[in-house]
Amino acid sequence: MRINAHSEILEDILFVIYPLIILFGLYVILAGTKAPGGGFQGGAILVAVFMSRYLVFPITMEGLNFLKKLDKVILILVIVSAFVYLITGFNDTTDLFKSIYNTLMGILIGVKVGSGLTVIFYTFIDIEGGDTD
Amino acid sequence: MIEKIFYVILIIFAFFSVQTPKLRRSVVYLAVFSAVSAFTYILMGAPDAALAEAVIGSTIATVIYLAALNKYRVFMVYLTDEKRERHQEEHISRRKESILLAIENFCILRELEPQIIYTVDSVDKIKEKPGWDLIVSKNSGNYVLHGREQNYHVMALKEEWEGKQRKQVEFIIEKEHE
Amino acid sequence: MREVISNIIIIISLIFILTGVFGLYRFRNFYSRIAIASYIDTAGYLLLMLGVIVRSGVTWFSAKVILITVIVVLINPVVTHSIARSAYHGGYRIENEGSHD
Amino acid sequence: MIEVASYLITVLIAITAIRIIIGPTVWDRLLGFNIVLSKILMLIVLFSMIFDKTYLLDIAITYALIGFVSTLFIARFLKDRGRI
Repeated sequence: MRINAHSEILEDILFVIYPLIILFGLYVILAGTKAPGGGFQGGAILVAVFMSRYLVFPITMEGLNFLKKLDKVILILVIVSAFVYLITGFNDTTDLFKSIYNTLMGILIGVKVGSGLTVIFYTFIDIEGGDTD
Repeated sequence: MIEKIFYVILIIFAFFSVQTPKLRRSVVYLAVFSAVSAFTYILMGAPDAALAEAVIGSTIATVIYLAALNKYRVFMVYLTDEKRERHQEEHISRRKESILLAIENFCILRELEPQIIYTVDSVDKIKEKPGWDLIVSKNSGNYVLHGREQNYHVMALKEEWEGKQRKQVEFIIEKEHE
Repeated sequence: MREVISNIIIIISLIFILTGVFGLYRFRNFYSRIAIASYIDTAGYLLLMLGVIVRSGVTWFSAKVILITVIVVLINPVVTHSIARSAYHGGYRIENEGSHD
Repeated sequence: MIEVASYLITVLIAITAIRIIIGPTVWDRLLGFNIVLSKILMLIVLFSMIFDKTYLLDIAITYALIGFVSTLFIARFLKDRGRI
């Protein structure tokens, strides 16, 4: 049914664009303390990589269950690390430690948002959206 | 001054995205709305919110709306006119064909998403294509509607219109040989 | 001196952009509309960025603007191609023989 | 000159919005959306020059890198008769 699913021009250009999107997403996550951005925005940019992958290969992704488990594990990690930061006396230490903690938190939130939105996207495409007839 | 122009554009797009009967138009309007609102966040001095709106609202939400529209079945209507060589643009925008308005009303009642395509190919050539639901061909004032028997929406349309005694409409239903 | 050159380049680019938007309403045919609008839009974009770079000089600002320009030059034609291809494969054939555009 | 350019581009966005609303087919609307996106990209660069804030260019890079995905998805949705 799907005649001419995509054009070759689109495929060639997207392979050039992929690394740029990944690099820019990592930049937004890591520079979140000084420039606009942070974990949430950077994770959402990384989802666009999977979306443009779907434009070229319209198939479901393998390892979706792994992403679901990763999502839950990192949610627990975020909560636990915040409690550890509050309960122990680390928040009285130097600014260097605080900036390291902020960067670590940004990376955790970025991975959590990226995996969660990817799972939502593929679930919508496969299960909810299928035209069965 | 610049902010006021953008506020007016935002209000207009919000109004039209709610008011339009076709959902695929509404998706495009909402994408424009998100893109413009992300710029107004910059003008208000909130670059963090602008970044989040540009990514989430303009890209991810649009794709998820489209995935939700997938559940809506699309009803393909081809309008062909063999006598006229080409379609004029004014002809499309003014919507002179009253039968198209009737078909759109029918589709909205039955929760279908009508997609109308103007073409100049002959009927047999359209039938070779894989996906069509209804072909309307105009023949000296009369309309001839081609449909398939296993498409129950077309059969419902036929039943509804034959009760009303529309004179200039004629149905040709193609039976499946299996 | 640099400001004068950049002002001239920006004025030329504004004329290009204005012509592109005017072409959206001038033509009565979708395929000529999409061709004219995207060509002139990309040309005006390049000239505007050139004017901004000349005004700013050799700074980090110029480097980032050059990066944005490279990305747009890569992506914009692909998007135009994709829209026109979608219209053609969707069965939208329309030509206007009446006017001499 | 840069202020004049930003005012003019703002007016042009409003004029393009009329084409999005009255456009006879849905592909015209998509073309208008693409043009509005590139105009907003120009405006962000100009405002970043006026206010002298370089970090606004990050948002411009986001528009340039991510904005095309939704246009491509809508185009494919219209071509494949309602499937993504």
